[in-house]
Amino acid sequence: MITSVFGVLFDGFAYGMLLFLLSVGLSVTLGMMNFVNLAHCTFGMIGGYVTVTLMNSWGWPFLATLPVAFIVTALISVVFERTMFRHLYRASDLDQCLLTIGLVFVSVATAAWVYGTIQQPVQLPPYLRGSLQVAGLTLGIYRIFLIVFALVVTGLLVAALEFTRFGAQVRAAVDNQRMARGLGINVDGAFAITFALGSGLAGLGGALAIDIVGLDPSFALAFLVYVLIVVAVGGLGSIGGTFAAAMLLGISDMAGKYYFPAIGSFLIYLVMISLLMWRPAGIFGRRT
Amino acid sequence: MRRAMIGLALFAATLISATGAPEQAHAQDSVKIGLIMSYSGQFADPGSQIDNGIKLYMKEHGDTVAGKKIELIRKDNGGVAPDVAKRLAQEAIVRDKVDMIAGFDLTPNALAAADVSAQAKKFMVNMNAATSIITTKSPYMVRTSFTVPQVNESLGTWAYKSGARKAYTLVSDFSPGHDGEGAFQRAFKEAGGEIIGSARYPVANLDFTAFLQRAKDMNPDVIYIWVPGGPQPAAIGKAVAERGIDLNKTKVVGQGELTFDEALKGMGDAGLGFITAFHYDHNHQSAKNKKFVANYNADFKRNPDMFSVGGYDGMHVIYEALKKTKGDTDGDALIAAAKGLKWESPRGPMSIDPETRDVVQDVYIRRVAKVNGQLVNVEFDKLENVKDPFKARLPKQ
Amino acid sequence: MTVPALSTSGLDKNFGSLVVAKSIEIALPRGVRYALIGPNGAGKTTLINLMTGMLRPDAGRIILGDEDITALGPEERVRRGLVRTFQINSLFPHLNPLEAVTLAICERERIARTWWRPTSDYRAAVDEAYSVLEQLMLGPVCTRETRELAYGQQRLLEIALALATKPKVLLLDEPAAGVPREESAELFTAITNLSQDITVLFIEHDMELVFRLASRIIVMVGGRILLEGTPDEISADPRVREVYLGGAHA
Amino acid sequence: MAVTSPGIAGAHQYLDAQVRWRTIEIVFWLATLLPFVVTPDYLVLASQIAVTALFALSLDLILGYAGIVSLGHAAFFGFGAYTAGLISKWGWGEPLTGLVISGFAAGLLGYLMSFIISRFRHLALIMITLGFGLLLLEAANSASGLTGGADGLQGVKMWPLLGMFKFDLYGRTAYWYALIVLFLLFLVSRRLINSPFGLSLRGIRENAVRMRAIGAESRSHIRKIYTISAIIAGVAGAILTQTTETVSLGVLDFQRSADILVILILGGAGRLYGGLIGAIIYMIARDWFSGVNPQYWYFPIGVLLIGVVLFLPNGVLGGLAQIVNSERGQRWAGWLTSPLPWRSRP
Repeated sequence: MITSVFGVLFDGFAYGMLLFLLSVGLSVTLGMMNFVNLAHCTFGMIGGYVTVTLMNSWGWPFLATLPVAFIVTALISVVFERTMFRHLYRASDLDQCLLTIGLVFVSVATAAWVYGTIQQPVQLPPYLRGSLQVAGLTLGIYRIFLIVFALVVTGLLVAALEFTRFGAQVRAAVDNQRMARGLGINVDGAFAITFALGSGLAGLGGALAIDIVGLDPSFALAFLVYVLIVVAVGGLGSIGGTFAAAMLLGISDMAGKYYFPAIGSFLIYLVMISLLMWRPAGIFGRRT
Repeated sequence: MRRAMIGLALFAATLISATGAPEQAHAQDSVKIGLIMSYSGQFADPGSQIDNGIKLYMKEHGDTVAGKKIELIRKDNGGVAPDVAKRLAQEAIVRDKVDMIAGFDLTPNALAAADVSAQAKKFMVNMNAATSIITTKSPYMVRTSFTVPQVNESLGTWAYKSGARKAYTLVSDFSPGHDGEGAFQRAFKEAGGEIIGSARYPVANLDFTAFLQRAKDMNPDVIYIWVPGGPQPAAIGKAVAERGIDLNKTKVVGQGELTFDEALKGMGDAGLGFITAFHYDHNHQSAKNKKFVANYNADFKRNPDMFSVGGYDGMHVIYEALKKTKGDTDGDALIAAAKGLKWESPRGPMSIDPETRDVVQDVYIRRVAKVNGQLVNVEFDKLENVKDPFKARLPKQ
Repeated sequence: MTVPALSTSGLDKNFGSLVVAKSIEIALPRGVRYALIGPNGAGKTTLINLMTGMLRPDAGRIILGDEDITALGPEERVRRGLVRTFQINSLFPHLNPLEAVTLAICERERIARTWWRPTSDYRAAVDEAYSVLEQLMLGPVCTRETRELAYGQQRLLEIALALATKPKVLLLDEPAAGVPREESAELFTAITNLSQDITVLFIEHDMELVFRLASRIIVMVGGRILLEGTPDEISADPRVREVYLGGAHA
Repeated sequence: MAVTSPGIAGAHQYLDAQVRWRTIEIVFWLATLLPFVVTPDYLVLASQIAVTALFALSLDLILGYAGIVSLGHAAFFGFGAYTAGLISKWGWGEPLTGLVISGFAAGLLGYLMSFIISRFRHLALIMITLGFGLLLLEAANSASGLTGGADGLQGVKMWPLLGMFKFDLYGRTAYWYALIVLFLLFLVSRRLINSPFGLSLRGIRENAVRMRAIGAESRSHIRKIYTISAIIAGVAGAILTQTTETVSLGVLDFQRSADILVILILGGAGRLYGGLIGAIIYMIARDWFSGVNPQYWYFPIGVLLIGVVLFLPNGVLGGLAQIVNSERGQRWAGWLTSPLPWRSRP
């Protein structure tokens, strides 16, 4: 029984990592510009399709597709940001919702048209498949990979935000946009780059998620709810908060399914509601 | 003020009196079929496969039957939405003047449309929805897919016969899953087996590690899994491999969706050894099916599946019934003609039960194996001419 | 000696290690015009937040008339007559002044619970709203959306909203903040003309205005009350000169 | 533009005018009767548009007026829908009483929820409504003995409306029924938003902090409007059940909550007619686009939404209002939107 506790923790952790990669971009951009981007998961979907295309049509190895998924998604997101989102930073959040939902609809239809409605298969390389026996625990190799990979990405992200000039600008903008502008920081420019980074990470998350949750055109909508939950619980603009929330929800989801399968489907919502009632601004959130 | 109100009332009254029931305008030389299923959303893929099956049948057999041209009117149900299904069925009949309705990927939608079929006395072909009771809702309905008890009770019986004594069941937590669970458990227990544990996973669940770890911890001879298709089968396959479940000691069995083509592609060798019961697979060995699969691939660049064959055979029933009635589209005439139809389908011999209007067919037991480097479902056992066992148990009227 | 309109005793508030209010003892007699002055960060707005219940004190009591209101929420304090305005406009951008003030009156009279009769049926409330607006020279613009008003007019609306609640004690947080000189005259006429039944405490940086309007002045520094006195006493006190008058505002 | 004081009389006149009917409103409601003559084959669709419009109206009351964004409003719609279904299944198929009971059932749920809702704002509020909506969906799924689970509730049979009008295949009764209920509840809502209570709601939407500073009973207002909104949503759900004689988990779906939000924003929140216009545009566009192409109709719908945001900010009605309120707009369309000269005596 003890072993299963660690097993559940491990699996939940891996799942949480996936949620983190998919959510962190939205949390930062929402915190920075108050821009409600419901199309965030569209970027995850784009990343997924990039990987699928490269692997199945071009024969690329899985790992090599990941950076491409990141870059392509980031570039596409910048195009969206510069042509559409930019005009709406000062619009009401309801208008922002409507625009980005419209974008989700368009992307879902486009994906269905280009790739069909079929589930996209992805065959991982042999060295990422199967499982390892570690101290009596069965650990999926892909999950180990996922955790290590996501931790490295998180580390890089935090380092970039903490120790670079650009990071300082972003943090200032998240803290107080008005003041940041006053200090001569190019908030719009910083935002565009942050937006691209966040979307790129979502694309990466989408590519990594295929093996665990699959990929079809409804991805852009199916994951939206989970991402919103992570962002809200974590607190806007807080990377640490998003990380903690993703872990917490990933682990409680997994533990709920293992120990209380009867209420497995309720648990993630109950956890979210109680966390938000306890801390309406999110675990690490400062603003409400 | 008062004059305005009177004017308004008069205007309203005129409008009402002007609306009679629109008369039934009808072209004599065509048969219109309202196709109602999900072309968009989460269930879009089954919808497009059914549609492909229909298209292929019409390509092979021409679009004219008994001197009448077949016209399809497609309507998107967009997912689980019986209110929409009912409206679309009503509109198909009222607005588009269709002669029959067909399609129906999901149970609630089929049930709602069945009301309309019964009320309007229109022939209805259920090409997919698999819950047993659906066909009882309209006396004008036939089904060309399968029923959940038909397949899963067969599997339960077979599992015991093959030596398993202790079973664990894991099903999706919604009605079809519950039905599958009930059917398997019932047959397995009736045969003499024991259910040592069961779990239901959330409908939208995408990570199965926790559930399978739990199942493995209980050491069953057989793990029965019911999944509704989509991304879940592949996720289950991967989780089974990851949890290190030894398929030689513990059989993993389920309804056919568990080992669909895309699922097998996704899970890779992890799926080797899974055993499923189903009525159709593109790997079924028969001349008829070989031709069907070849033509299907030529047109749609993918293999047909149970949805495709449901649509294909559905069109067969429509064509044959129309031939028998010589083009008469009256609901009573068509259903009478459809009852007892017997034919060789790509899936093997099948027929329409004259009593229940439900499908009668062989249920195959298949194991995932590698043939020419491809993972396929290889049939190694079958139960012949299985009727829907649920209706067999209903008190006879 | 009558009971003061508003008094506090031993009011403390800390944000972490930062002391923003320490042992605040104030007693405002009825009808007096008090000014609260002090350098930036002295804790003036915090004190208003504490008195109106927007912040909870760590220790101490707040007494309105003869009632201890320390435990009450902001809404209940307003209903008992302790009302404030905001340093940064806090208005209803898409309502016009007429609607905004009528709203405040309806809330005061508990008419706001009615959802069946149109607002226009409550003619007395509307009449009163209009007269409040007129008193503050907002009559001519009473049907223009708030966000379209000139800044000075918005500051007047701040006070109008507070007056509509029929306050006993009115706390004005920098009523003239950001108002151009040429518009501030109207504002101060309005404050001067406030009913003598209302006790007024106002924060202000413009010393000329403070000395013109206030009958007594409280000086705050670093969360503490430095001293209290008449304008003459304050202007004569060397400590005030040192911390305040000689500072940034000279 | 010279500023002339409206004076006290002007103030009264202004508020009076808010309540009065406008030509365009009369035209709108008369136009809702057109489907009976112009498109009698579309009455089933029209009835479901009316249901959607009613649902959107219920959301508008909390979102457009009190500023409470909800991503879980389908909870009340679905609760009403299932209540109506169960009443009928248990043997009472009379529509009007069923409607009233369902509305109250949903209202009761809304009242209980409102105690939590009124304590939160912003993202937390949105996510809590979303969470409760999904919890209710899961609960309905689990309680398949009661609700029929994913197969939907079976055995819903309605008696004829008023004992005379059967719910027919053409949707005539359904549309009449839905339209009349929509109109009546619209009248109630219209009355409500022009009342002092409605004014306070707008105050909450505009500035919740200031509402506290003028001593407003904001929380009790929010509880009240949330309950009223839940009743209306429940009634909408009940009509859908009664006119289609079917209920399934789809009525509680996240998708339904999201769709109704999209519809309301599309039409223009906070304008009472926004939800109605949104429902009409969205449902007709969807019917039309999916008729043209059942597979990819999401594409043109998405483009429509994007276009509305970029060219008609604050929804279709918001954008139109901007045009009409411009000087030229006033010249051409002013007569449509100015208050009618008559008004009912107080």
